[in-house]
Amino acid sequence: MVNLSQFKVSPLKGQSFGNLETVSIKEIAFVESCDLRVEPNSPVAKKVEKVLALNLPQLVGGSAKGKVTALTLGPDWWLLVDANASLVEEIRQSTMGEFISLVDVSAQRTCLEVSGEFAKTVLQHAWEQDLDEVAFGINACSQGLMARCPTIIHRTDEKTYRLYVRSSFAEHLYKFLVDAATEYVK
Amino acid sequence: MSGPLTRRRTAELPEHPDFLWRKPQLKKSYDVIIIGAGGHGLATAYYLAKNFGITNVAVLEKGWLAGGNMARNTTIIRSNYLWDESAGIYEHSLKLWENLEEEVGYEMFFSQRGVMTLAHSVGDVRGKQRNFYANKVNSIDTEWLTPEEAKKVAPILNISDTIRYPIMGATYQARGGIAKHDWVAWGYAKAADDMGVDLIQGCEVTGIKVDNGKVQGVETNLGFIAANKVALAAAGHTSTLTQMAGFRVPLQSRTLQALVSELLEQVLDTVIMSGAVHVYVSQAHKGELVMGAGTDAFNSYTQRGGVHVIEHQLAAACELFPIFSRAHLLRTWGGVVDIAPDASPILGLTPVENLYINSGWGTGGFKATPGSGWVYADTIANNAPHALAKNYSLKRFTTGHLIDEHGAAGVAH
Amino acid sequence: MLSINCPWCGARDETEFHYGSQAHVAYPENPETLSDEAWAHYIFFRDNPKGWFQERWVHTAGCRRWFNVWRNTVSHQFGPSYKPFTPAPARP
Amino acid sequence: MTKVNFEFDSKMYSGTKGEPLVVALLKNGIKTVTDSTYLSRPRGVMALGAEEPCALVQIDSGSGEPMVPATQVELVEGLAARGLAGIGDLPNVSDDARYDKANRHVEVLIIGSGVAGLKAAQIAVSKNQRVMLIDDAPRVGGYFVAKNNEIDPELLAVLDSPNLLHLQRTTAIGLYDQGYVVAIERRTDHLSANYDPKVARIRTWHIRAKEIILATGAFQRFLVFPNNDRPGIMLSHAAATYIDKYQVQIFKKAVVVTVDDQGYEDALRLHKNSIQVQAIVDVRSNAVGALVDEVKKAGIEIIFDASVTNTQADEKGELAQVAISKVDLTGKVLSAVKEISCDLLAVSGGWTPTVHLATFIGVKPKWVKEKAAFVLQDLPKGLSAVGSVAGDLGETENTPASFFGVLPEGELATVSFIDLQRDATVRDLKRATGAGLTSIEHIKRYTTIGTSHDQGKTSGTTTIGLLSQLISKELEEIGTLNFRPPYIPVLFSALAGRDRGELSDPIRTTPIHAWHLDAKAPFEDVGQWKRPWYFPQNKEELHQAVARECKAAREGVAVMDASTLGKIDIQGPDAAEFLDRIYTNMFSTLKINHSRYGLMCGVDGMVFDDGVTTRLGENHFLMTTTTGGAAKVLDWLEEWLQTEWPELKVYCSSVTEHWSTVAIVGPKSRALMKKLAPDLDVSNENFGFMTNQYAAVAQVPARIARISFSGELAYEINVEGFFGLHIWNAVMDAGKEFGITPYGTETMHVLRAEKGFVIVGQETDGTQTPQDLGMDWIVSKKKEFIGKRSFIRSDTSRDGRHQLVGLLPKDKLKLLPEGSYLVAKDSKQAIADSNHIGYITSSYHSAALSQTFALALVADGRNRVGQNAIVPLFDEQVEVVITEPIFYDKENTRRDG
Repeated sequence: MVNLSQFKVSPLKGQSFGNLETVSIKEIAFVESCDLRVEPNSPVAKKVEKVLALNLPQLVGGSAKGKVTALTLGPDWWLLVDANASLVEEIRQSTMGEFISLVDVSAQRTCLEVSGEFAKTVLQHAWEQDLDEVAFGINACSQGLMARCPTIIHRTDEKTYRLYVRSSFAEHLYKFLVDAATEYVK
Repeated sequence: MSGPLTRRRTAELPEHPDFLWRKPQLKKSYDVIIIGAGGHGLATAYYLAKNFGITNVAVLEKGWLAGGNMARNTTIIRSNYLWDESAGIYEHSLKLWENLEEEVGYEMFFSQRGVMTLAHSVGDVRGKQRNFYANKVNSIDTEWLTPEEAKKVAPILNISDTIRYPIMGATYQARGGIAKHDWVAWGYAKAADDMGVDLIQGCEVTGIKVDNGKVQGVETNLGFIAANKVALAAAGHTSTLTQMAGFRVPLQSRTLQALVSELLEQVLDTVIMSGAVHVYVSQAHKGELVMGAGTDAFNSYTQRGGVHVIEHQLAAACELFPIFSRAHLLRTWGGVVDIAPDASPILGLTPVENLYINSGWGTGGFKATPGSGWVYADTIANNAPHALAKNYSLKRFTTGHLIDEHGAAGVAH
Repeated sequence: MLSINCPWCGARDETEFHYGSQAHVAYPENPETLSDEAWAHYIFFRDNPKGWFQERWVHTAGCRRWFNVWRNTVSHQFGPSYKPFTPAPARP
Repeated sequence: MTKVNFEFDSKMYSGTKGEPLVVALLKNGIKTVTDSTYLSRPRGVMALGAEEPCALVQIDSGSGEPMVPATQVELVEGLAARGLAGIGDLPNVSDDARYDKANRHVEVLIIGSGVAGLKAAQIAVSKNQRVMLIDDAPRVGGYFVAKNNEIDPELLAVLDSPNLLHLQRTTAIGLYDQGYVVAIERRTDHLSANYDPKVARIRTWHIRAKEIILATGAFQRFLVFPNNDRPGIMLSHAAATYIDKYQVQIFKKAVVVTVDDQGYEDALRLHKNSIQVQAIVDVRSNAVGALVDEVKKAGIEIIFDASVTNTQADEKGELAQVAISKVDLTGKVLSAVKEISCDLLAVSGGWTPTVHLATFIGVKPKWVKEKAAFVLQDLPKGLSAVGSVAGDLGETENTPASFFGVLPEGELATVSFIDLQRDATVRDLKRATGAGLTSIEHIKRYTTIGTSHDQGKTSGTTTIGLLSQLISKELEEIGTLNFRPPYIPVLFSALAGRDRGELSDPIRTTPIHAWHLDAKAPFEDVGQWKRPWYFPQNKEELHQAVARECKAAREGVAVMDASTLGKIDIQGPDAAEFLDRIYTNMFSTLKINHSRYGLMCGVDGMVFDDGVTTRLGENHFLMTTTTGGAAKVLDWLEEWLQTEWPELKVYCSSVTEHWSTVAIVGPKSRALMKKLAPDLDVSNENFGFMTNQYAAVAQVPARIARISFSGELAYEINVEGFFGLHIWNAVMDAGKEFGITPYGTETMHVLRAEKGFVIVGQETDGTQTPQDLGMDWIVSKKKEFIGKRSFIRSDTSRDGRHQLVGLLPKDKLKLLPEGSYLVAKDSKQAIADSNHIGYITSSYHSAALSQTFALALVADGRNRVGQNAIVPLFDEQVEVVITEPIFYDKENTRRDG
């Protein structure tokens, strides 16, 4: 078996900026992810849930963790984060012939992790939606435009946000966030 | 290419005449009622009187005279449109502009300082070049400028090839320019009033009376007014009026925004437009930068638009003109324009006999004022479309013969 | 900058949406049998009222769903949003 | 109290850090700040804040800024300013300071941190909701503090609440629908005259609030009378504040003219500071109460039924004397009372509540006569007002008069100023009404009142009021205050924010972009994408590089990054049926692992996008779109699925970035492909045109498609985006022996044009049917699809429409300009008749044809094939022959190698 990772180059080549005490922005390269489209609550959805060992959250903006992290992007649309090929294949096998769409989108977006004391502050320079605790608690996710780039945001803990940005926009978003973070980084 | 045109720089405007118009007694009936005392309505009344001797005319205005889009536009005048139909009517208009002040006897600050339209990509250049050649074959004055030549006309342009959307060329219509909107409207109003046209303000049309397919007059807040002929000239509100007359038009009303800066020392002698980055700008006579923004994407009658449109536009302006970065935004506002599916006007007869339509000028209404008024007056007087308006009929939406000005023509301002 | 209520995602900025004009204009059943006039009305003619309007938006940058909404074109006030193929709520 | 040095009008002065520039100027004895715009009359400071109509300065230090009210400038070391006569001066260098934006969602936004605003904040904060409190001024307290009062510490404690974001120096500039407020925070100018390159100088806040409370206060009005503009004439409240709070000590003798009790209060403050207040001139007939008693006790004379009706200046043009006359409330001057010499005239003309923000969303303030003010009423849900903006102008014992000034005749009318910035006068107002104007909007336009930098803050109510006096109409019949955003002038760069320079618009790049940069390729902007345009070697010009690149593709092998093409994954049991409805041609018959070119139209029957779609499985397709069309095609597909055909079981997912595509093109591409993928059978028999194979390419899993946009044998290698650069490098390495040549968009265009392949957006402009493009073959007669009905409309189906043809110039080296037009023959006559027959959509030098050629859309073009036509270029006429729109390898012999 060839080790394919030696041939991979990520959109931001693993760049990072800042520090954890103030704000840090770094690419988490090669996050495996999969677009799942399926009718919620349908028998086929149940099969998927069984494989993933989670219940697909129904409300847009919710997330759940099982063998993958499922982010609800639309009423019948989830992004499965950390969905490796064999797991996806397992879903495929168990839902063969059913109305479901599984699309590998690992390279469609790249992941930026923004964390630290000023993470939220920096993000609010680029993101219109409400990131305060009342509206966007831990594990919340949302899709929208960040600095005009199509982006999914997922709050993974108190001061950490993961951004999944369309790869072709990654460099722009990274530069924008670095520029926005400049005055906070000590 | 010719150099920049002589400008008239006066921080202080000359004075308006001591008398403008009467407050006439509303009659029970008129030969022609024009609904809407904006630029087009006033110009139509003027040419009805002047060209056809039809003076038993009332222009009804629900608010104050010329208080709609005429009071809100960025006053750009040009005729370098893509399609033959557009070239025909806008060039006719430009020719009228060139003698208008003298003819009407009113200062209008018509200034042929040139209109430059920038191209920012290979595809954009191709589109603008087509426009350039289309103008050439239609005998409309036009020039193609390299970025360096463009900078000679407007030294404050940033022609660096490292900006996000570098300037790759430009078309330039030297005869294009600006005029002062209120002065134009008031000039037409005064001249029409002088010839006996009744300008009725505060008169809102609430119904259009049609019998046996023929128009009889209009219901208003001031009562019923009979008329042989009724002509719509109420940009933005046309579909509401045609509904009163019982037919639909393919128009949508949208907010078009504009803005001005404070007064500034002269930095820009020409009009510059860029569809690709959504900027069009001129520096008005008093010194303020006048800029147009895009139309909001949704139907609205509010005369207020989204601030993100303004922000986007100012960002683009700072890129193209680094010197603007310290200018102050003084005032923003919106007008209600009606837009047809092909971004071209609807001008001519309607399914109702003796009821006429002039609408859908979208963002191009101001520059068309004289031409539109002329052609519309002719259409009303002869009860037949003027030659320059024959392809602007409502029928084109059925046949499919659209005059699509938002494709290759770029920004339609 | 309107704030538009997506039935799935809640209130979001206008820039996340695209406008879809008048709601409840269905594709004609048998276009071939329509007159040119009737076909033209389907393609090009939409209502343009002053006041309350049932219109379509799509949450392009979010859940990518189309929906209908009541909006007042004179005041920019919104009435209820509702999903396609669901009964329209009464005019606000 | 830090002492700082500053420069004004090229002279050095000193002042106290943080005090308003106007205070520093006054303390240095400078009463005249600038000249007026048109009449060059000396002007000083009139007001206290943003409403200042006269004392404009240009800032030359730091970032530099034209036209700022000196009332709004805080003194810092090194500040340099000069008086500005109403016309700003733009520094001709770019502003490099940082500007940014921030978004904020709160339950309650309070605008104004005066006492009313603080109290509102106290209530809001106690409800445990998110609250934001912003205010224009450097410090809290508003007029209460300006009056030298101390705020109750308990009230001030609200500022420490954890659920409150409190910002001073932050001006709400716009109020929009759905609780949306835009505010400008000035963050650095008060710290230093020079900007800190790391810190954003101005932050534009975008605030969404469920509830907005306006606590914006009120402005004092001045009065109109002859020579009411001289330095030394100030609003009484401003004068009292400068003298009492800031201890400006340059004034000795004052007169107060007033319409309300405010004048009495301010007179006492002046008196307390050892100013000799010689008279209070009150336009009312009487006033009683404690304030009046106190004034009397202080020995200040009160003259009722009177106003100031003229002023005299000293040799510097500054106030020296006022004339007082009896007047009536219509502004008529009745009889002279006396003249008093003084260096300060404090004017109290009533209050104008700061209603601006509410009027931005259509609220109409109502005139309340007892308060002599336009007051906010009938506010929409979510918006409320407290304090003076709501009409709470304080309890006074005597009702203020609705009086706005005197209306003199003749020469005096020309120096009675209404809009001080515009130098607009009573004479202008009278001319307007004399001209037949009745609408306040017409009068503003006739006189230009209200159009200067203060946007009528000081002149708005006064104009309506004077008009009411002039034509004896009630104020509310004349009109109301109507403002437009922004509330104060805002720097363009502040609103541009971070969207400048390289961040001005997202740049989209492919995984191979770094290589293109290294190769120094010029880029073509296609939408937001940067695509390599050509790859120059040895300082080649465009056409030289393109000729070389084309030759390589036709004779050897060339490679291009095709990753920007839009890609949409389409799955579901009805996917094939769905594509049949979307495309003009049939896709349900496509075999698995085969690809087909498809064309889609809008409902109007006009070509909308095109691309190759591949069937990956029975219910699984991968659609490609044009680079610029990707987003709108996905939108289009989903619109039909969601709003018209919900019965179709289909899901669409964008995978544009997931796949990177490297196209290898040319007769030697098969050998190169073989070398790159040794396990792949690349023979034509086993890997036919428009089919797909899966294989490891340079060790990486790939889908290889035999697709050609050039007519040559070609392979497109599709790999996950991460592998794009690896594949490209591998192709370049392996291709060395074949002389591999990278090519850009320009060569792609030439190659496809030689084959007569259209580019949507170049051969089309939204007015072409497939038939116009000679693509009848792709329009299915068997099935219904979007747009089909439109083909039989009279104009769409008529003969003689513009149709795609080829053109060959008689002069084989003559390159026709793209976009140029054709005439049938005698071009002069044709031009005179505007009788063009079409225009050129694409035009290139062709290495393969050894001549130039073009594609064009020509009226009745197909029937004109073989005819000559002329392209008039005005300095020359180029003869061309009209041909079929295909120039190279008509028999398609090359695509299989």
